[in-house]
Amino acid sequence: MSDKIVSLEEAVREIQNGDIVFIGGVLDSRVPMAAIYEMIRQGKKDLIGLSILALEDPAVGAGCISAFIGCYAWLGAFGKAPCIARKYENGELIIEDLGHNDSLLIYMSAFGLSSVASNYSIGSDLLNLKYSKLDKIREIARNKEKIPKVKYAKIEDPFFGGERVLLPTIKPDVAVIHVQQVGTEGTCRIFGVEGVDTLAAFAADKVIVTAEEIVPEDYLREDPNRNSIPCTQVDMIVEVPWGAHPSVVSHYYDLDIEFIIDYVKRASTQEDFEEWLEEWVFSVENHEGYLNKLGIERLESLRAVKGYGFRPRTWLRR
Amino acid sequence: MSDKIVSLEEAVREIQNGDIVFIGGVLDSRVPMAAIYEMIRQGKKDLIGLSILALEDPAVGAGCISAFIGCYAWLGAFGKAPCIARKYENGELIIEDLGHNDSLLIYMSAFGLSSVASNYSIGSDLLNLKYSKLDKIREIARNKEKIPKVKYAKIEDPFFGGERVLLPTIKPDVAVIHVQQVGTEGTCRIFGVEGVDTLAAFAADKVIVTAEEIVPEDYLREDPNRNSIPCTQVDMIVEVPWGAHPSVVSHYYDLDIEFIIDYVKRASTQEDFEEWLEEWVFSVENHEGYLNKLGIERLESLRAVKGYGFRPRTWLRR
Amino acid sequence: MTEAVKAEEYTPLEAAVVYVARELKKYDGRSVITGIGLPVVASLLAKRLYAPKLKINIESGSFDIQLPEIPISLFGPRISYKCSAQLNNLHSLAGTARGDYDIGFIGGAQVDKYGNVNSTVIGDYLGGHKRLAGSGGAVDIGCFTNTIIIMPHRKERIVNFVDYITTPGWKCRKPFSDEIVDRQELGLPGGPIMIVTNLCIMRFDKESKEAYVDTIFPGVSKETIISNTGFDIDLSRARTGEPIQKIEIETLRKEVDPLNIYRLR
Amino acid sequence: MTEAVKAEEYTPLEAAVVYVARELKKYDGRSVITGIGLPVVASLLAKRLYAPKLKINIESGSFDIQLPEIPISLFGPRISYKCSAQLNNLHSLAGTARGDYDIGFIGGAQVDKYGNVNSTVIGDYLGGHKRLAGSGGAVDIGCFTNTIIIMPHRKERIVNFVDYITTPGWKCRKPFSDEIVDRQELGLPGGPIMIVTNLCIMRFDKESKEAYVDTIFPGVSKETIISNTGFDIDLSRARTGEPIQKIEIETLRKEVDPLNIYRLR
Repeated sequence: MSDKIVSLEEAVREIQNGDIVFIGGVLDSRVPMAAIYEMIRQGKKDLIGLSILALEDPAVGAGCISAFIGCYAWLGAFGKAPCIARKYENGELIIEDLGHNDSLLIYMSAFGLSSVASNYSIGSDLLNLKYSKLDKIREIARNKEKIPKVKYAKIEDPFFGGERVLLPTIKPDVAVIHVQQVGTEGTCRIFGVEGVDTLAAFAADKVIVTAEEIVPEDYLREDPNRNSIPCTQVDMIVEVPWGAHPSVVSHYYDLDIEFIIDYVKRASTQEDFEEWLEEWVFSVENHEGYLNKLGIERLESLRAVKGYGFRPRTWLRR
Repeated sequence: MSDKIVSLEEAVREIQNGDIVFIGGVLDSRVPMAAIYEMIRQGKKDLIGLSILALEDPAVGAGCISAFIGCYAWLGAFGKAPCIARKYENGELIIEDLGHNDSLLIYMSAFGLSSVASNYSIGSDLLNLKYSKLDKIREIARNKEKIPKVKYAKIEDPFFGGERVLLPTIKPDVAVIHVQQVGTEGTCRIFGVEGVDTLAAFAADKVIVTAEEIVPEDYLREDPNRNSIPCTQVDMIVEVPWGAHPSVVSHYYDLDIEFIIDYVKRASTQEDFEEWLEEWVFSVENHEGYLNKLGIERLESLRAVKGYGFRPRTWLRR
Repeated sequence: MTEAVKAEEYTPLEAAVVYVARELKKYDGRSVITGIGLPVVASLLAKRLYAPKLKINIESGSFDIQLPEIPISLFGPRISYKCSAQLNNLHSLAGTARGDYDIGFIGGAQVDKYGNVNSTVIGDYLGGHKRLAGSGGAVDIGCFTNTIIIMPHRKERIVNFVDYITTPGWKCRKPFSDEIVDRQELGLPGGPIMIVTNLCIMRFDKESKEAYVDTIFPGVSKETIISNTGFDIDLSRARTGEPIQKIEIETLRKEVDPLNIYRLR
Repeated sequence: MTEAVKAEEYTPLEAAVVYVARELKKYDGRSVITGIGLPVVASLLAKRLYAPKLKINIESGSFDIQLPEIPISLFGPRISYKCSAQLNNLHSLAGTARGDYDIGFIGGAQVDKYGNVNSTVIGDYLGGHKRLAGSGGAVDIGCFTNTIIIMPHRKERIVNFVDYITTPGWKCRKPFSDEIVDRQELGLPGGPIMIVTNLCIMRFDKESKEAYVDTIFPGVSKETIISNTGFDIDLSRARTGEPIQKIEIETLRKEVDPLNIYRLR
């Protein structure tokens, strides 16, 4: 077994205050929630989130994430993200707005690029530099030189004529990614929507992978074309079954809709949110405690049906 | 069955003289040779090749490809590419030299980018603009506006300081890609080395896929994460078993080493090459004729062994 | 089944979905890029009734999706299930700039008479404001694609000019400035072709680029539209929409969203 | 098996491969980026004898490759067989700029005393010249990585200054100019650490950045090196290499390349 395999606590200790953190998955899908809860337990501060901020909401409420560079900070079908909204309103969360393509193209640092030119966001106020908050975000960043001096720049296109928008890339200090399967050496296999986890794993300085299952490395290597992240990019591995609950994990389990609706309701004030946090994060001590609190019946009711990769809504539990 | 399925002849008719052509696979792996032979039969002219030029050598010798923007024009372990060398020496092949990363990053047009900034090739004469041949290549291009005005540009980095090299992207007019499996709607599955076929399929205006096998679309859709190119990007489909011979096709057949060695020998003068061409391209009429000429015994001796994806050299034919 | 249904027998949201689905008829065999919510419901309804070969794509890197049931998550397994290829988000969303999509959908908190959409902040970005969801893929879609904007018809949401241009419409922001310019001046392809609300369909005047009411949903009065619109809306070209058909409502309720996930009714 | 083999019992190429494999000992557990040919043979030999945890990567998008047998094609199935992940070529080759590789290999047609390598043209690019293979990944590797250059030892190939700098060494081209500058001035990390030929190993003087002979292969004379080198080579620090061991030659011949695919013998 590889020495990359560590406990969730050890892995999350690698994240430093002020880090630019890529959090894998997208919105409510394959979000590394167990790692996020552990960040809260460890009292991380001044983390800078990227691209999309959604089910990370409790990490914003607990004060771990205080800046965000990306395109969307909301809970999708579940509406307003209560802690994100509150912290932003209180000036405790800084947001730099991008479009979706640009919020993904920042990981083109993975391909050794320092900036990229396009026509993205032309016509939008996203390109209005007076709204930029990068200077404030740089203040809290641990590696200040990683935060670009300006949000965008205008260039004359020397190749095809006209004007283009130049977008800087960003190198996350750390990527925390939840996958369905990781090999003992670190090879990752993702099922369903990938987001940009592969690209971000190449872009980030350090990669922490939490996984539903650690599987024999050989098993994944039977079909290298099916794998998403090579072992050479992965620094730490943690096995965390149900580690993305309440988000959805394709082929493993479905969205815990009730849990999220309950969270949204209870997190609407900071006081109530802290009570929720006490109940679901601090008092359970660790991920196993969280799962026990959820209970096996609830978890099994979410389990994906083979052949579908999700649990059809009309399927009753046997 | 989808109306995308056409004959090899019809598909290759879509390629126009002066087109910028992405030819899939890499060097001696998964090269769409049947399509290349058909280009020769149809007497294409002034095509502009990209990235790597290797087993495409007969298309250079036959005068189909007369310009190349890329990093490598050679036959790998088989040494000098005879027609490429001769045509270049005679001034009938224009080469614009790039590094390998840059020769792949040109397809970042797939992500809507018009140029990308990096430190690639710094210190090399590749960045010495006096060697650039783009002006000559533009002369033969059908879509002249697709050939960048200059090879590279120097920019001050407004984001991180210092100087960077800006590389233009290119949009191929057409991509010709050989894959192992294509679904009836056009979904492609590649085994083994991918090259940058996925990226190039998104970058190109038109995509022609030749495949070892057309398979039920549903079969490939059982695992969309395993697929390489979505049907929405594919315009034409041709079933061409052994369609990349003599290159290697992972999981299907091995490199035909003897065939290539024989080719290299016989293509060393234009006269002998034309004899080879007569024998292997013109006189066989079509791909089936080519396969018959090779003979079933030779083909079967190349067939990949399941579990390996290639034919181990010590495995004798039963 | 070509049987009209009375306006009392369906909800305004159902009407909106049906009218959008009808609009998609002309895109049969072509590609749509859609987000979650009403657009996905309308696309599915269109695929059942009017555009069986419509290719539905999502910014999740999922191409030609099949949607075995109405999804709640834009990035969950119902999206990738039996899609053609599941690549990364950039692969699909960059298709906007490539020109891969024939039609796209935009939602948001505010739309103005020029079809600019705001999903970033309500109020003054540099002063007092309320934060919204953010662009998501809306700016990327709206910069390059012909779009259908879906918005609840309320005075504060159908406005004279948006507080912040997230997604450019016909009169939008010159890059790196405060100036408002014509979309064409920026060289952007595509643009908003209609706004669909729970009351009507608006289209844009070719000259003035301002929205006017094109189709009023059956049973809706002009006064309701006027009093719920934040600018002086042109109703001179308004006609009442073709009645909603029984098959449309039944397909929507029984096949497309049988569990009423999106609370259309 | 720690038994020395006489110089007559192996070929100069085999010696080169063995010395490179020994050099890789210090990279155990770390990552190498290699091309086809001698580097892959040396990497495999090193993995068998000196660096069992060496991670071998190839610009084919194949990570931690296993090489069930010596490959002829750099992009064939022997490369992807049981590798960790088979992604696209950019994923692996861009690792040079990311700093992912601890050591890389460069071949070519000419190397000069500053470790610049030419694999593009021999002669005057703008006048009479002979075309070579082109850079392939050599420029990408050489710009950012510590490199080992492998080259046959001949006067016209180990030269004073290359005709064209494909891969920058220690004194290379200032971008967009004809000027020669120190590598450090360009801010490039890495750089050539040794040149391995069929006669000797050269390293680079820390001050002058010029190549000097560090290790002469057993049985090779200084005169042979001098007469086969295209510049005035410094032999003052030369010592004879540790003898080749029986286990090295046997592992090479019996396990690494039993079919003598690369004609080392």
